[in-house]
Amino acid sequence: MNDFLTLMKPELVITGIIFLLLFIKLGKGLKNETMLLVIQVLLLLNFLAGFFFNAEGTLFDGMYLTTNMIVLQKNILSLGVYLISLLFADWFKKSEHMPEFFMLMLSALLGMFFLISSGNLLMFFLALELSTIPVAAMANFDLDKKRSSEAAMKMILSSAFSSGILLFGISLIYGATGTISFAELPQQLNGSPLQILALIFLFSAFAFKLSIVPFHLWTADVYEGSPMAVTSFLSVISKGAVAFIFMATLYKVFQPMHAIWYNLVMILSIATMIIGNLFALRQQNIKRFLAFSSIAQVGFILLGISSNSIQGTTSVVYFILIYVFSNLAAFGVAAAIAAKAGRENIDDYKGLYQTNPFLSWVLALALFSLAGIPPTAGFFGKLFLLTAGASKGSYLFIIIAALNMIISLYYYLRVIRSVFMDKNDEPLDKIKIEPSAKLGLMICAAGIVLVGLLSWIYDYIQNLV
Amino acid sequence: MPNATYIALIPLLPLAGFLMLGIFGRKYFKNTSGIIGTTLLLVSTVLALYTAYGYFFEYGKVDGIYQKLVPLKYTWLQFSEGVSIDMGIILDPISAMMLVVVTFISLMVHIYSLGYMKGDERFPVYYAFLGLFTFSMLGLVVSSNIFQIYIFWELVGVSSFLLIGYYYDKPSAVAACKKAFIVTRFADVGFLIGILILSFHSGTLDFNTLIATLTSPETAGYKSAAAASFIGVSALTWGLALVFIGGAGKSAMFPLHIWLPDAMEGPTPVSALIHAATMVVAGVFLVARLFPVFAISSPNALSLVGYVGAISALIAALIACTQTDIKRVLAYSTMSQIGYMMFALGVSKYGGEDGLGFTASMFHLFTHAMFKALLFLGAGAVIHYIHSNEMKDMGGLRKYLPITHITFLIACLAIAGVPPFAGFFSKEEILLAAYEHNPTIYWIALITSGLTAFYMFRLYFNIFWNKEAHVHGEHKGEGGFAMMMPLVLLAVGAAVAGFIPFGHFVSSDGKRLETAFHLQFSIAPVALGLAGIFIAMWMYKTENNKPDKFAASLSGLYKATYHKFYIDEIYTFITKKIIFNLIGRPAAWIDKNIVDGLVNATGNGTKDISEIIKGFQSGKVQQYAIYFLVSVIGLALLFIYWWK
Amino acid sequence: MIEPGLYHMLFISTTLFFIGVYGFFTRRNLVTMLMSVELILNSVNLNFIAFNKYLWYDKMDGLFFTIFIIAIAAAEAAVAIAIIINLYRSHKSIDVENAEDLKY
Amino acid sequence: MNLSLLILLPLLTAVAVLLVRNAKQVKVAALAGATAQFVLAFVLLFAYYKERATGNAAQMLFEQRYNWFPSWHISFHLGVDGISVAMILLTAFVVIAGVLVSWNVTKMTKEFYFLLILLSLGAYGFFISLDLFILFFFLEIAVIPKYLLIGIWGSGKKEYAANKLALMLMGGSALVLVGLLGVYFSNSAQSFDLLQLSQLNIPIQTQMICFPLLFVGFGVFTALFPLHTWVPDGHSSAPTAGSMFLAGISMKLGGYGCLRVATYIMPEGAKEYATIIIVLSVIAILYGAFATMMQKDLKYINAYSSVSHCGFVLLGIGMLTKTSMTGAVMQMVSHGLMTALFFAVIGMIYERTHTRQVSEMSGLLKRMPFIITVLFIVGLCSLGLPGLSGFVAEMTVFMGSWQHPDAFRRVATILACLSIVVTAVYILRAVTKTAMGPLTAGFEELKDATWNEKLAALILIAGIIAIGVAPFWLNDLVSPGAEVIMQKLSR
Repeated sequence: MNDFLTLMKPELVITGIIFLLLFIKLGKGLKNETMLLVIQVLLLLNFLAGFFFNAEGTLFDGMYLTTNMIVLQKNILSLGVYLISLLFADWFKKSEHMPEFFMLMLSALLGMFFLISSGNLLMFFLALELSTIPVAAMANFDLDKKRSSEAAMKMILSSAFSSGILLFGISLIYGATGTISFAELPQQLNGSPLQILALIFLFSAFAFKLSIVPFHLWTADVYEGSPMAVTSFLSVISKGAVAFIFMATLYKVFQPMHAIWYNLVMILSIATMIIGNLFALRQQNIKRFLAFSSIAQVGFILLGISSNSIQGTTSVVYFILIYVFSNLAAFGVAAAIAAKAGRENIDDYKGLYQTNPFLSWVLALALFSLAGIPPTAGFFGKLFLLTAGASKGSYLFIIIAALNMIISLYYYLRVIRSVFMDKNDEPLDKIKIEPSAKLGLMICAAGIVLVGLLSWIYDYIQNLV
Repeated sequence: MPNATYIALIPLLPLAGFLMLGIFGRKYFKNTSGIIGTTLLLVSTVLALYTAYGYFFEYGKVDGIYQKLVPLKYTWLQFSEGVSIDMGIILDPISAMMLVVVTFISLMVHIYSLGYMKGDERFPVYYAFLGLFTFSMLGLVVSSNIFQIYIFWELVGVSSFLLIGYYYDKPSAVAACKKAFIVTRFADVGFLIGILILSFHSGTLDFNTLIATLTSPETAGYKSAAAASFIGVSALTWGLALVFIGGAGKSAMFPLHIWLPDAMEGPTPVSALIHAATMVVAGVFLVARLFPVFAISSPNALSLVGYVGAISALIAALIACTQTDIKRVLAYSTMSQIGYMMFALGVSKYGGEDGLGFTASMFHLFTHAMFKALLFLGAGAVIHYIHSNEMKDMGGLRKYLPITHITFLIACLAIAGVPPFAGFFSKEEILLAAYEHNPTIYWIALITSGLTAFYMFRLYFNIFWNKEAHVHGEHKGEGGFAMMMPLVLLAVGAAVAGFIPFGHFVSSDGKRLETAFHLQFSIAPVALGLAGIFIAMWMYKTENNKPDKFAASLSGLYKATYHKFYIDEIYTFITKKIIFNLIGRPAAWIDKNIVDGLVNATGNGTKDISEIIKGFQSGKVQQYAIYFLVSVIGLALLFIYWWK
Repeated sequence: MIEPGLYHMLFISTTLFFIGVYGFFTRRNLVTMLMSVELILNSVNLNFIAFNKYLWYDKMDGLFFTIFIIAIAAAEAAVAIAIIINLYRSHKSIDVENAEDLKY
Repeated sequence: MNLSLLILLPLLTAVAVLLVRNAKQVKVAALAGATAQFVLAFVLLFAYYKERATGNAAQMLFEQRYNWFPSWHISFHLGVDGISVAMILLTAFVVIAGVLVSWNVTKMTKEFYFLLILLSLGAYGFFISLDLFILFFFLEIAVIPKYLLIGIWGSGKKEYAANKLALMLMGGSALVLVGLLGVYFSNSAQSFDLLQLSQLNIPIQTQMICFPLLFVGFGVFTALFPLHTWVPDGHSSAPTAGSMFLAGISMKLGGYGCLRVATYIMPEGAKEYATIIIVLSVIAILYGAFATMMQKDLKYINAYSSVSHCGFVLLGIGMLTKTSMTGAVMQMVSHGLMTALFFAVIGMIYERTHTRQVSEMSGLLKRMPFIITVLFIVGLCSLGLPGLSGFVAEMTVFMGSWQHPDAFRRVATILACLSIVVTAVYILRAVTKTAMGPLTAGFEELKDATWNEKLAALILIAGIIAIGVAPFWLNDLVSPGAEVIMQKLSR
């Protein structure tokens, strides 16, 4: 029992919060502002709680497992959710169903926690669905917007289809090996064609969630149509969680088939970077733009994953931590502008610097970090991913990745140019930023600057592997 | 040993003048700058005379041979072991002689300019530039290191550039200064590469060591230089020939002479100093400095020097006969006389009696400095008076400018080689040397000497006789004491300098050389000279149409010479048409369209691809699912069947 | 009468899978597409059951998995239907081709 | 001497610039910071001399090392030798001049100075890094400020130019990165430490791949043909101080990298590729010079001439002799000072005449004697007049290049020598047209330089003359560094 409490503490806390919200909602006694504040405090506590009373171990006959690394990964996700609750305060306050939104979001987060901790394909499947279905509902949260429902429709249908493929793959694995436990699977894997087929079916589900080319096509549409908070949740939290479990699965479960998945990861990584960048080049809508840029980022994550080493794990976790800060900062700025001015196009940002220097600088920092420009943390994150990937010694792979950094720089600079350089006779008015959003942006900015320069963070992560 | 400080002060004083006047002149020395510059130079001159006296009569001679002393030397830039640029002073007969010539002529010009440039708004700048030039020229003549000479070589080039462009708002002056700089610069590349070759083989840049290495066949440097060859010519000869190209550019030898006539756009005293007496003989000086190497190790290079000199002398003399701008006539005459000095070196051998050409060349350099400076300063006085350079605006000036007239006549006689004026003696030695060693050159020289007399007296008669003067505007007289004093002093020099027993002091090997005087040999040149004078007198003494008729009868030759044999046009063609249109323009075009175009094409291509593939993101969820399934199956096939 | 073996079952389930896929690809009606997905899931269920029965009858993993898939499918369908209803409100149609604003 | 000061000082200046309130305080803060850097650079120089005088023969002086990312074996390792000291001096000169010249910037003054200082931070950091990771870190830090400087404060096709510059430089640094990773994984120690790497022998196959990557990558920064096309557009669109920093400092990062990183740690690769380097640099020298001849805009003239002049840097490196490499470093210093001054002068002229077209100006000497005198000096320096820095550097390169007796390198040297004529042609065309001739109508009321411009010009001129008249101190500073590289090469 004690084991149960400590090992499943993150999930229990989240569940507790969900129920708390449910009761509050039923009580109908709180104004939106107060409610949001309560939620923010709860999420902060949830994040902080992640640092205490942690233990390593397994539960339910190996279906659930946790290690310090997994706890860290969960903490990163909690941090992201906390930041989301801060950054999109504007939108939350206006929303009629805010507690529901958070309930859904936390449910999804709960699903992700289980996902990361899963030690069994059944657990994995359940957690994956738990982390997907609420998000589809969230995507439809702008109930009166056509695009929102279209996005939700695309999301739920695509993910249902992808689940079908995944399940088919799992059934093949089960058929081929007779087990669905992560611990037992490696002994049964021998690289037979059926297993390769199963691997690729399984892989496609990960690829779908991570938006790896060519399984990425839903991403941009859903990102664009969904409310900004959902977009950022999808692109940061959801991706982070799947990247963690993806890496764990490849490294631990499919280690015997390493030679095969290395090639798979490599070619898809290249494709993802290239396609993501090429599409990002021509986007006008900031959300769609960030969607494709995040696809390109996933290409880099794959690069780190391909290294199949401790350094790979460390650098991916490190990168996702940085990615949380950078991408959320970018979305936060976009949300602040969208909430007050209703503009989502990059061209609308022209001359932003004249009226909103704070937002402009945060946006610049975020984009530089995404582009991997020092001294922002993104530089270190990307560099370590590249270094980890390079340890396999494939120059071509690294050169393509490095050249992709240039394409990505081009489009990030396009936004910078709009913000800082282009003349605009009617720039956006001075935007009054919500205090909590401002706090969120500052945390992100601090994170972007410090996570890279403070090298002990990296070492801390590495010591957990 | 000489006192190095004194010698170092000779060039450094003008430098101090340059810095002082250049930086503070406009503010503090608006009116006094001329005096300051002149005073500093006077001190330099005295020191130079003192040094020369000391060298020639006290410590220079050891065992009857004038030594090459290096009283001062410090390392300026160390390239590698043994190869370094040193800043130093070498003292040998020619540098001592040049010190005197340069300081003296410069002093004369400084004094003269006090009158000539009076009232000019950039007076301090003018004196600053004169100071810079004098410094550079003095630095050049005392250089102990071949790279040092190159450094000062460039510096005299730039001071010449600055002084030619002194009247900077005159477009012709701007064009001239540019041309002068670029043409000499072009030649300097040859010099530079020559230095590289010589220094590579000799392993040093120091003159004394370099000469010692490259003249003794047993050294490794000599062997490698003689053995290495390129299209059949040894590296040593290449090196020397390239060095000579540098000298030819500075000394306006054919075909690099085109800058010199244009350089007359500068103030006339500047022309006297730089483009007549000192800088233009730097090429001669350079060859003389390396003379042992030329003469002992590479006779081929030396005969190149001889022929280039001879051809230049003749061509310049021909052109001078038809020019109407008096300064241009003098410019071509300068070129012609330098040609003399060059071929005198070219026909000389090293040591003893055979080294007569060397002595003669240096002697001519010395006397030429006197009378050519005098001619220019005289011409300056005329221009000062009449405000024109054109012969057609002149005539009958002997009444108005008596002192100028007399001094100018003395100079003309000197250059024409009429005894007993200075030019006679030096030219006679040159002709003798040529006669003894190279008949072709001798005949060219002889013809040239006749032409020289003709065009000089054409000039003289056109200015001072011919038609009656029609002077308009106010009378300014001859320009006062400041302008007349140098004329007189130089005239004295031009008249008596020939009596100096030059061979006693300057000879190819430092030993005393007795120069005999051969009466019977002198008859031909003197007679030719006198004939030239009389023809000029017949044609130009009074206003008549003989010159026109004469020109018409020789119209082809006349036209060709009047247009300076179209050499300028050829150069214009090469630079404008070939270098600009065939190299520069394509380079710029390639850069803009191909190199840059490729860079831009990369960017645009990426965007185009992005546009082409946008169809995959069709917005149809069913198509997404199709791609999904196809990819899964495709990857599965790829990994199961092909990429195990 | 032949006793149905593993291969028969797999054949049926694969057929079912592709029928589902085909339906998903070609049907314009969102509800029908959802039903096609259900077919896919059912083919997987069949697979699990078959594998469990014929190959790994000593372990119950397949059976459990099937039960969970059914449950999840229900949940998924519920959310999907809710979304489709909402889509109908805004688009006045449940034809998938009417919801293609988001593209490129 | 604590080298971290060189990073901390710009950092503090940048923070100060951000914190103060109005534009005037910003300028004062920036100038104070720049002056402090200037002083610090000289303190470093004398500390260096003192240390050497006491007989400290270590390759790098004032070393400092802190662990940074221990799991990657990355340490914050600083140290200087003569070459670095020379480059730091150059940076300090250009920074103070750039700050002075920008005194009239009114648009977003605070941001402008912040970015300038940030750029200088990158440069200092780059020159003192002994760990390739932090070297790369500082290299990239210096890119984005340039982009913003050009894009915001520039003129003409500024956005195009800024983009091109940022992308090409980042492309260069991407190649550098790949090269560094190759080096990193090829050595058993898996180290980024320069000194450690120089002790190891990197396998020849790695060198064959990584040397070109590193050399071309750094080469982009220093206008390696044909990757130089960012130079003309970038320089001509940048604001005055931006151009000065770009040409004066930023391009030198590349040259330094080519020498210190590529050539030093991969000598076999350098020998193998020397021919190609020489060919490319000679092309850059001549082709840059000829292309310059056809330019009509003063800034383009100087930008293209930078391509030509930086060719000498690469030529010096490619020739692989001690003298030529010394010459390459001297050329970097000389060209940095000279071109910064040139851009400063062009900026001053532009501020007054509002044109940079040579054909639209004439006779300016009459109205602005100081500025035009400086223009003459810098022009003469550019065409290699003795007594000014350009001559010394170019001659050292030539002398070094000539030490090879083979025909190919001879021809290359001769061709490079020929460029000095072309240089004379374009410089004189531009300078005489601008300065001399009759004064253009409408320019009668132009004023001469103000105090800040005079000071900036004098500082740079002082540097140019200090090298030109007394090159031995720079030579003595640089050549031991080149000697170390030669030892590694000849091993």
